[in-house]
Amino acid sequence: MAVTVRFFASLREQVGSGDLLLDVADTTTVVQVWHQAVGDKPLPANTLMAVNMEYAGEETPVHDGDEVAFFPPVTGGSHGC
Amino acid sequence: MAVTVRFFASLREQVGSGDLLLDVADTTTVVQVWHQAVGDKPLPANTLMAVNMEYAGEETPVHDGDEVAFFPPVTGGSHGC
Amino acid sequence: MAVEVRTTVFDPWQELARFQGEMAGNRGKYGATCVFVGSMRDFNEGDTVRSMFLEHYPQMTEIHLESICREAARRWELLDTLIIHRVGEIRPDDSIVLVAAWSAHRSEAFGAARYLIEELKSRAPFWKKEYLQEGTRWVESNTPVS
Amino acid sequence: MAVEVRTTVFDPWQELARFQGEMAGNRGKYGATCVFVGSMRDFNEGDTVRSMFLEHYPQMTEIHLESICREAARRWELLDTLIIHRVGEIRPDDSIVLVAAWSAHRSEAFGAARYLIEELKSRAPFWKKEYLQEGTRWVESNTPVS
Repeated sequence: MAVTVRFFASLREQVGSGDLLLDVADTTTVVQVWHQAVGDKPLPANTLMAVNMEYAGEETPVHDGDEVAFFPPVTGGSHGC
Repeated sequence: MAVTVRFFASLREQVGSGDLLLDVADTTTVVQVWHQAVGDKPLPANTLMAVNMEYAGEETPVHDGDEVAFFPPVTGGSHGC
Repeated sequence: MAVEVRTTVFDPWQELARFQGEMAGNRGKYGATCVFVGSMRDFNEGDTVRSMFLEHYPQMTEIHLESICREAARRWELLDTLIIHRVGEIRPDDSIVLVAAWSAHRSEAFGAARYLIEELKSRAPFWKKEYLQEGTRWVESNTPVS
Repeated sequence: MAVEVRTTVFDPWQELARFQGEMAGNRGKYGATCVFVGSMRDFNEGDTVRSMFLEHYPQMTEIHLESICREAARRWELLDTLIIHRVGEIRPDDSIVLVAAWSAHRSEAFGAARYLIEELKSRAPFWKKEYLQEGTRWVESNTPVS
């Protein structure tokens, strides 16, 4: 089955890739998508994950057509605010 | 000595007077000013008092030229706010 | 730091734009602005309120509001504060009070703005008289601090 | 309830005037408005910041901000909420984020506005890259909730 994988911010720069389309096995979890996308590199501590734009965990199952995203801790608002 | 006495809001309506100038004895307190201004009527519960625009108590001493004010609890801002 | 008592309608957002436009020295410094605006509702305690008269104690009002601002600046790390309060005849939907606090940090701005409005409501010499469908009444008690 | 992501400079006070002007049904009802504006400081962690790039996750941002607003409306008695957040290139003194809550009561408006900004900062998918005098850096950690 096919999933879209997206990386944002510093994680995109570390991984060296923005969006990619992956063909994965039928029973796949978020962390398995990570490894299939970037290889042996472990998932950095504090990485946030989303499936179809909802926060997810490493073990969240992934389905055909899903969008799986990996990104660092968020920093919205202003510095002081 | 002379003091100015001021009443505000519902208290002014109850007392039936806004500002008045009183001649009082040399050692006079806020509550004595009240009685000299309005007679036997007791100071209503919750009445706020100020001497020269600073909050004061019943026993605060009053000096020549002072402005003594009596008013009900304050209600600034909007209702809900 | 500014404290203003107004006898006519004011637009809180225009006032903020104006005041902030004059804060030249703090541009790029504040990061966090917290504003509270209290406006007139057209009902109170189950009754329709047509209009309201807001009496105050001229001069004591300004003295007291300035002391509230100074106390806020002692308790929180602030770059500036603004209080505007209407007096006189007020109609539903009019802005009655504006308090604003500028800081480098949001917790300071929120804390100070909340403090300014709570202190203003509990201690500043303002009194409201409501004009109802039938007759008038003084607003005797204030909303509790909560 | 509105959530807006902006790619160009916005004036928070004009936005509030516009949004409130369109809240016709709630005129005379709200009594209490609490607003928080976060703007760009020209320094951070001891360094002068020339400009900043705010990246976000398009669509997820809006979905997430809307869910924060719905949650606020469940927790507090609100008449309306507004969130505007800048993305893209941002310069010192620009407004970055505006949150606002309208209620009949001040404690509800303050509570909701504080909740909106805290949730936004801790969970909404935005990331900041700073352009310093020398080089760039991602802002890695957020200010703690306090």
